[in-house]
Amino acid sequence: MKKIISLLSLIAVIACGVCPAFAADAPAPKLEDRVADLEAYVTNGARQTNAPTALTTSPGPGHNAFQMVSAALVLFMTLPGLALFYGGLVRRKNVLSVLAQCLGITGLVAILWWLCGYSIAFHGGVKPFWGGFGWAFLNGVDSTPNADYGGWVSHNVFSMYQLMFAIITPALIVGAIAERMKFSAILLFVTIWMFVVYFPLAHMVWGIDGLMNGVWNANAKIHAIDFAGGTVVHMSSGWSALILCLILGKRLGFGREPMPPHSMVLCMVGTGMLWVGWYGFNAGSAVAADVVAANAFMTTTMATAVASFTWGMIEYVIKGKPSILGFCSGAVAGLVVITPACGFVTANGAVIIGIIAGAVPFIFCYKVKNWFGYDDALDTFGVHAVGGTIGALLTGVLARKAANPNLSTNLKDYVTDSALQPLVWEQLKAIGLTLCLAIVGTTVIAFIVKAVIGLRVSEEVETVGLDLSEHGEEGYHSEGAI
Amino acid sequence: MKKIISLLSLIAVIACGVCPAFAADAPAPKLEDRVADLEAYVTNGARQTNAPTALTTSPGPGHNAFQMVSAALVLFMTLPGLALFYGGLVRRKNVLSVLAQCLGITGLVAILWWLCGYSIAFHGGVKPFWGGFGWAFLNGVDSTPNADYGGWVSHNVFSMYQLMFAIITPALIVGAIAERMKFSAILLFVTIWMFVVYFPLAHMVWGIDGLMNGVWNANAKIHAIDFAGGTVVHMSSGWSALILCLILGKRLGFGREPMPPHSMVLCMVGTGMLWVGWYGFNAGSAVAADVVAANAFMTTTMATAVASFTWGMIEYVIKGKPSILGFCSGAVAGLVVITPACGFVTANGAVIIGIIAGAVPFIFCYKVKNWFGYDDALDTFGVHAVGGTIGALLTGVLARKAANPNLSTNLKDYVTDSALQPLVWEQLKAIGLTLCLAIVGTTVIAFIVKAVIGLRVSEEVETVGLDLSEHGEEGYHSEGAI
Amino acid sequence: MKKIISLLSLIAVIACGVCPAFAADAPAPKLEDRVADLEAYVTNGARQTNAPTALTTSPGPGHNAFQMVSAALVLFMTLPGLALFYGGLVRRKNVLSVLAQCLGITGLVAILWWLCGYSIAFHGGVKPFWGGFGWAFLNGVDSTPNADYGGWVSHNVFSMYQLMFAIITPALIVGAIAERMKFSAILLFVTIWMFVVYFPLAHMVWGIDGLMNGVWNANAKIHAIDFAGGTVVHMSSGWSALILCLILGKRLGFGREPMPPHSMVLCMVGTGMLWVGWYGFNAGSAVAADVVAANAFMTTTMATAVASFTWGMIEYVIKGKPSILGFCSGAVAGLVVITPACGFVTANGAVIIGIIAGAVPFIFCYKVKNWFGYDDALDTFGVHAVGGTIGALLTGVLARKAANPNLSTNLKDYVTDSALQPLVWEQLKAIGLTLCLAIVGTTVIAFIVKAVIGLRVSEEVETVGLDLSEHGEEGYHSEGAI
Amino acid sequence: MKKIEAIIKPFKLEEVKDALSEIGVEGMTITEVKGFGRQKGHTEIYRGSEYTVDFLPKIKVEAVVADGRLDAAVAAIVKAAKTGKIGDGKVFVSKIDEAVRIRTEEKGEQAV
Amino acid sequence: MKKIEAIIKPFKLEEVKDALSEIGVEGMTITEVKGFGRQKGHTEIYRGSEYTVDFLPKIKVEAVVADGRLDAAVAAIVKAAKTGKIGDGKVFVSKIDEAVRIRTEEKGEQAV
Amino acid sequence: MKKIEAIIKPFKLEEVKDALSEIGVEGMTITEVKGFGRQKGHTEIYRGSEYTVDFLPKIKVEAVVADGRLDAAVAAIVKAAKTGKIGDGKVFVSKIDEAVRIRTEEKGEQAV
Ligand SMILES: Nc1ncnc2c1ncn2[C@@H]1O[C@H](COP(=O)(O)OP(=O)(O)O)[C@@H](O)[C@H]1O
Ligand SMILES: Nc1ncnc2c1ncn2[C@@H]1O[C@H](COP(=O)(O)OP(=O)(O)O)[C@@H](O)[C@H]1O
Ligand SMILES: Nc1ncnc2c1ncn2[C@@H]1O[C@H](COP(=O)(O)OP(=O)(O)O)[C@@H](O)[C@H]1O
Repeated sequence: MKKIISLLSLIAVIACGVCPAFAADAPAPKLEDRVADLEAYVTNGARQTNAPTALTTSPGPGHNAFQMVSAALVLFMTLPGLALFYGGLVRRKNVLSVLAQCLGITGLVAILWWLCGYSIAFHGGVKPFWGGFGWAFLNGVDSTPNADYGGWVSHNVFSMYQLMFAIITPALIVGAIAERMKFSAILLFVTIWMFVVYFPLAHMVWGIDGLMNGVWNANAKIHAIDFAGGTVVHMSSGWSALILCLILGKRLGFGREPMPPHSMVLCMVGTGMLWVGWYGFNAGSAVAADVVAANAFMTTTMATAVASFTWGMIEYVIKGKPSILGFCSGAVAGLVVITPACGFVTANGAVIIGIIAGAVPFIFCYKVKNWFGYDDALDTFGVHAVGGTIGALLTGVLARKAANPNLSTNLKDYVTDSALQPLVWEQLKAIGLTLCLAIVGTTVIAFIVKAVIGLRVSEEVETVGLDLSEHGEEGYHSEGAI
Repeated sequence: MKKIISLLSLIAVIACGVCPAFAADAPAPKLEDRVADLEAYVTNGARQTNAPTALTTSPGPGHNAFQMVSAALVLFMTLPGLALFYGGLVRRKNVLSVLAQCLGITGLVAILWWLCGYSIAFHGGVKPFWGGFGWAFLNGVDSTPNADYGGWVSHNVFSMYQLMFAIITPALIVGAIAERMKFSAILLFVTIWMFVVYFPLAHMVWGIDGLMNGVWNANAKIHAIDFAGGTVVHMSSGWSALILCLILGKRLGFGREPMPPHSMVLCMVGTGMLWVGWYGFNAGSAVAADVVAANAFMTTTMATAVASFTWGMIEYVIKGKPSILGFCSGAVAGLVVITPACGFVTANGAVIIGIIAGAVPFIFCYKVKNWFGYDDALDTFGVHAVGGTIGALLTGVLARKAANPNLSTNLKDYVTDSALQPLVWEQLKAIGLTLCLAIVGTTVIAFIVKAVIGLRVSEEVETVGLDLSEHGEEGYHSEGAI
Repeated sequence: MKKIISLLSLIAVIACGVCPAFAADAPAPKLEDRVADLEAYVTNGARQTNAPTALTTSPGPGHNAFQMVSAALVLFMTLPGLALFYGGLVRRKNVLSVLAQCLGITGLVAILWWLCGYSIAFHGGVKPFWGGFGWAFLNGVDSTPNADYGGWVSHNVFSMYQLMFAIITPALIVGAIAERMKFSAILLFVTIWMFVVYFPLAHMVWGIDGLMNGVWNANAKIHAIDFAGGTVVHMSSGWSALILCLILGKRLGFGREPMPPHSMVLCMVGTGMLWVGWYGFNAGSAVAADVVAANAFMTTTMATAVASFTWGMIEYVIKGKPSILGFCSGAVAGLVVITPACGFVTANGAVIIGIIAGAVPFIFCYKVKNWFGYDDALDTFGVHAVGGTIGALLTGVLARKAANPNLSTNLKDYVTDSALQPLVWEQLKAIGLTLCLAIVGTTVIAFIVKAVIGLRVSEEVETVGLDLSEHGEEGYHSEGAI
Repeated sequence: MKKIEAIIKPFKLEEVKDALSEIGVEGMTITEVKGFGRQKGHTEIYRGSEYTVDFLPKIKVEAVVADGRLDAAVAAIVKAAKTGKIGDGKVFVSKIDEAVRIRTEEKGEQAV
Repeated sequence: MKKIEAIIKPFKLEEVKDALSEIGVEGMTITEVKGFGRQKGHTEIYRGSEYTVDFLPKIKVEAVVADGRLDAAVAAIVKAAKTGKIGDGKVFVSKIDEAVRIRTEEKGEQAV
Repeated sequence: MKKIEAIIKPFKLEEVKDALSEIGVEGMTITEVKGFGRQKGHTEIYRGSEYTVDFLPKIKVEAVVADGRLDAAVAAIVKAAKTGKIGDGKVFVSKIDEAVRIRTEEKGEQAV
């Protein structure tokens, strides 16, 4: 890595029309070098290494601004986006429990992140699947950019940006186990799960020396790519959700009693917020407001819109009635599937992804779920696991050099711009590994939690509703006592 | 991250034929030129043309970041902003239909945009009212800026930004025909309407060689100005809405049965989101985070706040009760009226616009509508058509060189900083042309759709509510089956 | 687009008298100077003063973009954030009144701001507690940056950003007097309050020559610091709220009738929006996307998450049921307490603040309020006054040079990086002064308003609900007339 | 006195109310109810999980009237509420032993 | 047994409930209803389209009591619900032939 | 004819409905009500201000049946609604003098 950097910056400097004899220790930086750094900021390139300039330790305003806004947008996805999307889909008596789970997870994960989560996930130089404790308590994580993750974005901003990912991932699991899992059990489960599944996976995929970081780690064992978290976020949460809901069992009266969403309006509001926030999630993953982010913005928009429309139209044809939930599910599915691909595919690739994203998860939510009869309450598996898996695969198929210059370096032999390029095989390896980690990890953790404090609320609590029993509040009150 | 982009962008430059002068052996650009390009980025100016530099094909981070965020904000206006604003105003049994219409239009228009919509609207060099198919399937629309529309913003970002405008415009029409129009009819109507009215109009007003693009097209037939879409977005949708609701006819029981908004709370939430998102709409229309955007931000804020307060106070005086709907309507009216003007007027101009925006649409919604008795369900005409028209006119009256340097070039003879400057007359021409196009276009399309699949749902469907009949869902469910 | 701006800005430079040295025939600025200005932009530093360059009067895109987005985010905190947070906590019959109060205050304050509010608060050179009328009607407040408040942010953007603060502050007061105060009385009270309390306080704390502006004003009488408004926003509103609710008296049936929140869902949605918007409030207060903003972003995130979790867990331990309102209140408390500190403390400092923020306001809302029995309907005092006061104090204790370079200039003798550094004492002075101003000011104004038009609605109005009686609307309608 | 309980279609409420007022019935109490009967409900499908809503929204109108007024009132309701379509609803009549107007404590027929 | 149906103003519910409990009526059922009577409703205007709400929110309290308790219960309700202002509501009494407590299948007076 | 009013636990509605349909009761009207009785409510605390909800959500099922059907119907309801836990609810029976089907103006037993 390091030698690549120096090499590249050397070339860059030369290319920039500056052919200086490398002055060992010049007192003041030469104008050429100062201009080179300024240009590096604009193009999100590497700084020159001849002499330190005013920019050497400074973040770049445009990129820093974009990253902070992106981080805020990703938080917006969880609070209140996801909370509403899920909250609207449960029954009235359980709406608050979903909100509480999202809020509780947010606080919990933030604390773990500060303790050592960020360090385990992103600190380099320890193991390809474990970052160690070098940045525990966010020590040394200040406003100076860390070139490994964003040459022009403050390191602390990057860490907060990644925290938002760490928050929404376990929050997604909530969808599968809604309306019946103990609040305490969720907190305990998530705590262990973050250490066993999320932090290691994040390190493998995004850590600078990560096992599966194909783009930046030349020595990666698996040369896979995942732009914004198809494996780390959606597959991990989705597959874990399936396992957990199987171990947890069905909701009382599942299949017998009707369990309609108590507010499709909230659900749709949440969808809109998810979509908007997802731009921070996808484009923001470029860690710069550069050409890559721009491409991710376009592909995210196209894939999502197409998937939403596709799902709706399939319903129109099959049921004669395009449902709001259909349009919303399609949009979310589109966002999920494009997530790993957004920074690597073209607009047309995005449209293809959109069509597939609107069709395949549809089948899982409408048919597969009923065949097998598992109670994936809010379709976390059907949308996130299935979507994330397809996405990881399609990324392998549709990644193109034209869409992202970074595919022409470490991966030039894997991305050959053809449907069956070697990258596909690498992606399959990554999918397999992620799948195993999520499934095995969750199974073990779930049984541990079950043994220690139990997973499920009592029948009575479930009948009365989690809001009153677990949180002592009701979602809605009309006038007076009644 | 992306450490090697600077190098790559150079390679790109070398590779691409755009600059044969800069062959592999071409001399490196002079420092002066490199600095000039850097300055051009900061001031959102034009790049120097002596020699290509690292910045020649690069977007500028600050501007690019602002544009991506602005695009997300404009999407936020529709999903969930407008959906809630309208959804709250309809009856409970129709709330989902409004959401479905917004979602359906979003998907549909995005696909049309990708097909050829963007190309027709913005590709230059074909006709002053039709951009042709040069950019069909977004071919050639990549992350490199297109100087015609934003010298420092990625072209694909600009196209997605404009897509959000193309989405919200037909969505605005929904307000006038709510609670009674067939979902299928809406989709068909919008499809045709985009080609007949929106794409051509957008090209005429914003296309680099557009018929009415007074600011940038020196050869424009009509030297009109429209900063963020008073004619293209609000007049076109508003007037089309009026025609469509006339052809469609009134809702069953209109005038007899009460049809109160089912949730003023949702309506207000939508208003807040519209306001916030509108900053992306107005300031973002500068296609740069520059002095023009800054001015637009200020004028948008002042006009909206003043209009909201004015409308509320008028009600206070007249009815003795300032209503939430009043404050909300005033805010939206203010946003609509300032839209074409925001980049061209001063703070004081904005205040004047705010007062007028709070008063005139008020009269239309409270009095005119009742005189004529048309059923503009959610006042799309009263607010958007009326507001857009006033706005276009006031822009002519209040545009000042001091507010925007770009008024001192092609338009220097039209903007004389006086109330009756020649620009007013040009604006009237633009208003007339827009009006005709919208009215004639909509009339024809409406009758075609009526003939092909019919416009209106059956009486029974209308009585039961569109949610159940057209989408098979209900907006809200309480516990159990009941 | 804007091809000619660079040219124009140069013309502007030539035109403007600020630089006589640079006459029409002056030599072009030296390359060194041009590069220095470019570097100053990236590092948010001061421009060189040898010779005017293209950047001399230009805002910096990255910083300007960040400021505009931040301003929009702060507006989002009020509309709809705070409106929902408060609106959800009141009874169904009063929800609209809260929304109307937020909307009304927004319009009113914006107009005052334009008239002379901004000038009184931020114009320098008059008095340490009063800015005078130099910028009345926003005259002279254009897109050129004002170095006193943001060297690279357009002055008009800064003024709009600050307007959003001026809007939310009085809106916070609404929480304490909800469900019983006359709409007219609120408008009148706020009008006077802005002139007596807010504008002067803002000037004292943030005005370039402000009495308590320790960071930037070397001659400040009180060398206190308040990054984003612990004293100006939260203490002033919180303490005023307490006084006002005492003078106003309790709600009818307070203590007897149950007054549960009518929608905890809305309350939580509002909380999420507040949190997201608060990044604009805190990080945005750096008036640049620089290292300080980055640090503020991190501390805000940590403190809020920790406080939310702490409050929830305290409830878990004490009541056995962590409530949604608990998590939400904790988050808001965390945001309030970190507000004055965010730009001055480290990540670990933020965590400490988070724990205290989750515990102390909890005690005030659960115990103190009941002991004294005042009817602080939605806990504006318990959260904002208490939180703001603790925050101001903790800022003194935890401010560290490492966190913010600006603490090493005017304040180097006050910030000694120890818990009992001299700064603490300065903070106490600032707290005392703010407290007096808020309490005395509010008392006087309240009695004036009471005498002139009366503060409180009639018993009947209160029983029926403010929505119908004061605004003639109902929050929610089900089908038909019933 | 007699109590009339009418289960009607929601959108007929206004007409029924007017009809009753016309014949001088000044008071009534309305309740939102759900009805189950011959008129069949509908099916909703949410992401594949389908279920039927058998209960349709109806309005229950209760009016206590003096015996003399009974027939006129019933006739008025039936006339106003009728669409001829299935699901129009029912009118039930039962006996009321006593009525009190809380405000005045008047009893019997003058209370209603 | 007798059934007491009282239509009262919503904010009087707590008091009525307490009054009944005091005299030993342990059970009752409450319904949110809308009332139409002498007390007139209000007008709402939404962007010019004005309409009147004739129906005011009321609470219906139903309690089935043993004949012996009837008068005491009615008196208690009237006392508690009274404000003297128009719209206080009504109390209606009718006969109940049979009552069953589902849990125990007890019948008659011991069921209530 | 007789009117059966049953106050049941909400989640028992489906079963009660089916039970009645089985024995041929084709029509019924459902109301969301709140109940007060032996089964005690719960307490909610919002930021320290605590209050008790005495009223529990219940469902009221009203069915008018021919005298002959009465006992079967009551038995069916009791059987279906019973959990044995406190709060199961009550069944009340009263007399209906007349019934009219609005659609057809049929009167008496064939109307129900
Ligand atoms: N036996 C009954 N007891 C109580 N309510 C009934 C009874 N039969 C019908 N209803 C009410 O009348 C409504 C209409 O009855 P239904 O059989 O659907 O149509 P119709 O009135 O035309 O026969 C039902 O939805 C229900 O609310
Ligand atoms: N004849 C009636 N039958 C049923 N309910 C009635 C009748 N008359 C009045 N009510 C109910 O009593 C409420 C109060 O009656 P109203 O005439 O408004 O005042 P008052 O009870 O003081 O005469 C009404 O809103 C309505 O709900
Ligand atoms: N006397 C009564 N009159 C009307 N409704 C009653 C009466 N007693 C009980 N109820 C209703 O029956 C419900 C159940 O009664 P409760 O005493 O709680 O349990 P149980 O039915 O097991 O005795 C109550 O919530 C209330 O709605």
